[in-house]
Amino acid sequence: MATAPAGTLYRGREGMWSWVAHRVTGMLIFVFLLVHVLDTSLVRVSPEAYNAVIGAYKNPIMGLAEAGLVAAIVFHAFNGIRVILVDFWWNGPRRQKLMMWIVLGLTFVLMAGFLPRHLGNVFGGH
Amino acid sequence: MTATLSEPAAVGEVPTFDVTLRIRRFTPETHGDEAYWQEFTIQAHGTDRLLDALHKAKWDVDGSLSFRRSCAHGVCGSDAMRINGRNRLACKTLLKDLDPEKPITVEPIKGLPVIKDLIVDMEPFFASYREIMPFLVSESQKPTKERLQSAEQRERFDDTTKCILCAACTSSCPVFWTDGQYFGPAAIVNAHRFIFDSRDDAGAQRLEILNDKEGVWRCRTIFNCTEACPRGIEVTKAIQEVKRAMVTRAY
Amino acid sequence: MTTIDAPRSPRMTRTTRRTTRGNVEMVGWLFMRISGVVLVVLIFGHLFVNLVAGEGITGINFGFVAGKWADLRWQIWDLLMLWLAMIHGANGVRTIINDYAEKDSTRLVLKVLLLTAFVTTVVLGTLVIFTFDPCPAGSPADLLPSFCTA
Amino acid sequence: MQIHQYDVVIVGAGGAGMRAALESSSRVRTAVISKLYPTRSHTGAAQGGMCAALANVEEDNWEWHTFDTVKGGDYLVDQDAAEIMAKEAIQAVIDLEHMGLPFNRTPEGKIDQRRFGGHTAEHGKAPVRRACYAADRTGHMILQTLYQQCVARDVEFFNEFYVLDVLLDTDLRDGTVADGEEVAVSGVVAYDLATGETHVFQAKSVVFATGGAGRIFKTTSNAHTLTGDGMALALRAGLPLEDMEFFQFHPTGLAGLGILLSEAARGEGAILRNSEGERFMERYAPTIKDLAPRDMVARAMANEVREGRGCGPHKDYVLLDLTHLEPAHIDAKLPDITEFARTYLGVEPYTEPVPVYPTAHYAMGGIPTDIDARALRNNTDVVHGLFAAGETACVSVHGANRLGTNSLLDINVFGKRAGIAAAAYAATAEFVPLPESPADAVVEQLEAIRSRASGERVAELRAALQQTMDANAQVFRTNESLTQALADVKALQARYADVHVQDKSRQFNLDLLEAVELGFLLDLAEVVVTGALAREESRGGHFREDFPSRDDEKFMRHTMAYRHGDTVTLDYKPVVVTRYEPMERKY
Ligand SMILES: Cc1cc2nc3c(=O)[nH]c(=O)nc-3n(C[C@H](O)[C@H](O)[C@H](O)COP(=O)(O)OP(=O)(O)OC[C@H]3O[C@@H](n4cnc5c(N)ncnc54)[C@H](O)[C@@H]3O)c2cc1C
Ligand code: HEM
Ligand code: SF4
Ligand code: F3S
Ligand code: FES
Repeated sequence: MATAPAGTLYRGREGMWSWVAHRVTGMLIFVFLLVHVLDTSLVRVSPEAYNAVIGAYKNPIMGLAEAGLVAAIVFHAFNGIRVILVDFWWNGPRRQKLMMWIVLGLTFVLMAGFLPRHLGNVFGGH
Repeated sequence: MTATLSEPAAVGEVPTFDVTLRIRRFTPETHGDEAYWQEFTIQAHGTDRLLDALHKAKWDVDGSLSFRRSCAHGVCGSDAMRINGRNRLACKTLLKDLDPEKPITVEPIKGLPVIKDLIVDMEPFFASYREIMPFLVSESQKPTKERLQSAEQRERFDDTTKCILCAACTSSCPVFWTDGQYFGPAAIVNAHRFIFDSRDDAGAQRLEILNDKEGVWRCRTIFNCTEACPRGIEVTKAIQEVKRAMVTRAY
Repeated sequence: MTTIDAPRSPRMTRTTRRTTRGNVEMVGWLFMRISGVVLVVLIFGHLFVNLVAGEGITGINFGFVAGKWADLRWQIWDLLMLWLAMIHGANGVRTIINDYAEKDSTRLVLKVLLLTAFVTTVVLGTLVIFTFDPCPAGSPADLLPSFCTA
Repeated sequence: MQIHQYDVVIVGAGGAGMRAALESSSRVRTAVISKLYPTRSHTGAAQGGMCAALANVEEDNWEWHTFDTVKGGDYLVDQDAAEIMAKEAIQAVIDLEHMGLPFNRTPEGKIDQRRFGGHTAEHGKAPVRRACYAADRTGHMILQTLYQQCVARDVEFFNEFYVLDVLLDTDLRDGTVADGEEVAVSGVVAYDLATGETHVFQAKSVVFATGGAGRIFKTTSNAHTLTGDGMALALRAGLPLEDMEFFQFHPTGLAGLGILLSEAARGEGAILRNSEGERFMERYAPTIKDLAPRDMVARAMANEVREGRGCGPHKDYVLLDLTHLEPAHIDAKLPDITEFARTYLGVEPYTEPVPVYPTAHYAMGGIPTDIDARALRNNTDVVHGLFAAGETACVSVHGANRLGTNSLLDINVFGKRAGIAAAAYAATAEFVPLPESPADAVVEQLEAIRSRASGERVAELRAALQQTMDANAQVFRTNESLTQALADVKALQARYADVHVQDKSRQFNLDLLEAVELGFLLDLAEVVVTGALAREESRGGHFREDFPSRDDEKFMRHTMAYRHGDTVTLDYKPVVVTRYEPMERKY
């Protein structure tokens, strides 16, 4: 069935896309967490080793990635709360779309507060 | 019935326009094991539903085009299909609401085996339905008259009694697409209908069944089901209520 | 989630459905939610202290970490965060594997991988937090937290 | 070809079929064959209610109900049957409640009841609340509930199997078998849509519950699949059809579309108005006005339109006004039908009146049966083992015009009776041997159509049939119009001999089945028109402009139509009158 024409993408709405994003961010954070524990473990090796790796986090490219990761966590966290409200608050299912926009809004606001500070640190030199 | 295009449209006359349907076809007996797209351009009227257009394509152009349908007004659940990327009933979808300027994509619902064109094998769907004990179980002695039930008690499960088993919800659920093992929203909706019926005594058993690893816990609150349901059932809400009933029962 | 394959028949009919009545899935589901709520506090606190307060990311170095972990409360904080996040994440990934792995064998391989990663990471992380020595002998003093001078 | 053996085979999984199955399957080995998934049957479209003199909200009794049924049917009702139905109605509703049907409730928690056309207290004094209902989805709930019970009891279904022949041990087709001779059924032949294979079902009892035939008309509330298969198969096997000229035109179909807006709307207070805003039913039925029986309302509407008081650009419909009702009340009692108006006509019933016009709705006639649902092959003899119930049968409880809510009742009462009787017969009878090659006729018929390379198109013939039936055999009929209709039908039948299909495949060849169904429609249309031509009177749903009054002298009798060879011949059967002598029908 190799060349069968592809069907179209299902045109889901807020609920589906927020789920996709939740899943992707969750996966991303998990992978990062594995790495993060590993690098932090270097404190057991020697201060030099740890500082060397941490140094790597401080270069601009990693700084940007770091910002992305924080955004992912923030979104995942807020959307997680949304999912919990959908599950436990009686009116949650009816308000899910609104809540999805609130999640995006909060993520945006939080990142707007965080990014200048963080990027300032990353690019601002010492 | 000749075309009346040349005559000027009378006041209040329903406008006539051309639409193109882009239909995903699968006819293993004649075109091999691969699906293909076929386009039909037909004339439609302002009040026509997609089902009317499909009929025109079948009746006037290509009789081999196959799809299920019966009631033609959204009560029998035969004609759930994927229209412009979303699950809907062809008989409840007006062409004029679909932006007839662009071709309308029509595909079979997803996640169930396609047999021919828009016809899928519904058996797995009904199998899930049958498994949740979709019938009233009452251990109490039957009175000679009706059992009493207050209007409020009845209201508790009214929403989920509307289900017509069209599978629009289940086949819109990304979790169901993955392996087809998830019970799916329709089965849960029908369990809900009985779990919250004051006359029923088998709620605990149904909750037990849906506590399965393919049961309610696979729902990731994606809401495609709720969006797709042609009967306007708040499917995700029903699932949520079942989940909560399960948690409260366990603790 | 991208394009649609030709729909597959269900792998098995309902009569052969492997039922796991019992509350494993429900406990998992509840745990995701409870741990989620706790993690919001833990992670946001962690991010704030590490990336926002003080000098932000530029301030992170051995000395910073050692300074934190000298305090039992931060030790508990991070330990809890490690465990909860790892269980939460691993359970999440398990769901994802269940959803997309088509063959039982692939599923098994992926789950073994996941389990290995989970165990190593958790064990490693826990050991690090508990056996951590903020003032390793023989290290240059300027890399160490100030209280090591003693 | 595959051969199956069951004690009872039920053809059709609508309300009547599944009600029968519930009785039969608990007694003997039973199979249900249906061309649709059970829950797709058109019983699910029924909206308003199912009546029974429960007297939950107002004083009522089954005797009044019997009277209303007889009077509503313009005295063509067999009164013994009507009495049974009205009496057993109460248990039928209780049965459904016990099966779990979610009826609307009164404040005390009992089954709620509402008004419906033609149902009155004290023999016509005032409308009575007799219809038990579940919002405007009563049929949906009945169908779902019955299916649920079938699931609970593991009833065996053969879904998407089309029954295309009924097998008898005696050939009745030429009409030469004498009265009194024993004739028995041996089974049915079915076509499996999914594979294109034929299956023979040998059975001691066969129950036909294949529903209506509304698709002989263009404007109809009936599903595309309601093509009168059971009736046509009986006719082709040499059995008579009773009272086929009586077709009910429901007053309130969505104008131009035929989709039904339940009479429940008027039961809840909606009013019909013409272009002058007049509540015209006051002129036609001063006592019960908009709640007069359907034939009268439909005629009144058609008359308003004819006399130029229709609405809209073509002045071709009237308006159903719900705007004085509370939106909350509408939502609680009529949610679905108001949605139909919104979806299909873009009309908001809270604030705008809804365009409506009569739509072909219900076949009063059908396979003649006695009160135990046993099919008759003439005025007196039953065919052993053959039963019919539901819209496809004619007991006759509806006479010349069915009262609203009496059909859901009919399918439950006589479906149950059919199930019990079929099982009881099967428990004592032996299998009747099948004919030599039982499936040959069906296979030949299908292959002839499938293999024909070119010829007439199904859709074209069907459209022409429906066109002429709407134009010539609808609410108003005359000798002239009916003669025209008959000529058209005959011509179409001739063309049908040359019908062909484009789809040549085996799996899901719906093209082929539509061709077969068209054959059924043509046969039935011929019977309807022939009966209507001969009935030179106006009674119930049959209105002849050239004979505008009822003629009890000549026509107080049932039509029995046979098809021998290529011609339809008519015979008549007396009406069973027990208590109520015919009177003039006034409301
Ligand atoms: C829109 C609408 C609203 C209505 N509202 C009301 C109401 O409020 N109250 C009321 O009393 N009545 C109402 N009626 C009438 C009533 O619903 C029907 O008369 C009744 O439901 C018929 O039931 P049935 O079981 O005889 O047939 P159906 O429910 O039509 O079932 C027919 C069955 O036969 C099967 N079948 C047909 N042909 C074949 C074949 N060749 N082989 C195998 N299977 C076959 C079909 O698959 C189907 O399962 C309404 C009707 C309509 C159309
Ligand atoms: C910050 C607070 C967090 C909250 C509030 C939160 C909340 C949630 C919730 C409620 C779910 C369940 C979703 C569902 O059942 O539909 C979930 C899933 C998941 N979470 Fe988190 N989470 C958080 C942090 C994390 C972290 C740190 C990780 C990574 C280690 C992570 C990884 C995952 C994964 C992989 C899933 C599975 C996604 C899926 O199945 O689609 N989460 N999260
Ligand atoms: S819940 Fe809605 S979408 Fe799902 S099967 Fe029932 S009616 Fe169809
Ligand atoms: S789309 Fe699927 S995941 Fe749940 S909310 Fe609906 S069942
Ligand atoms: S044809 Fe019945 S739901 Fe569309």
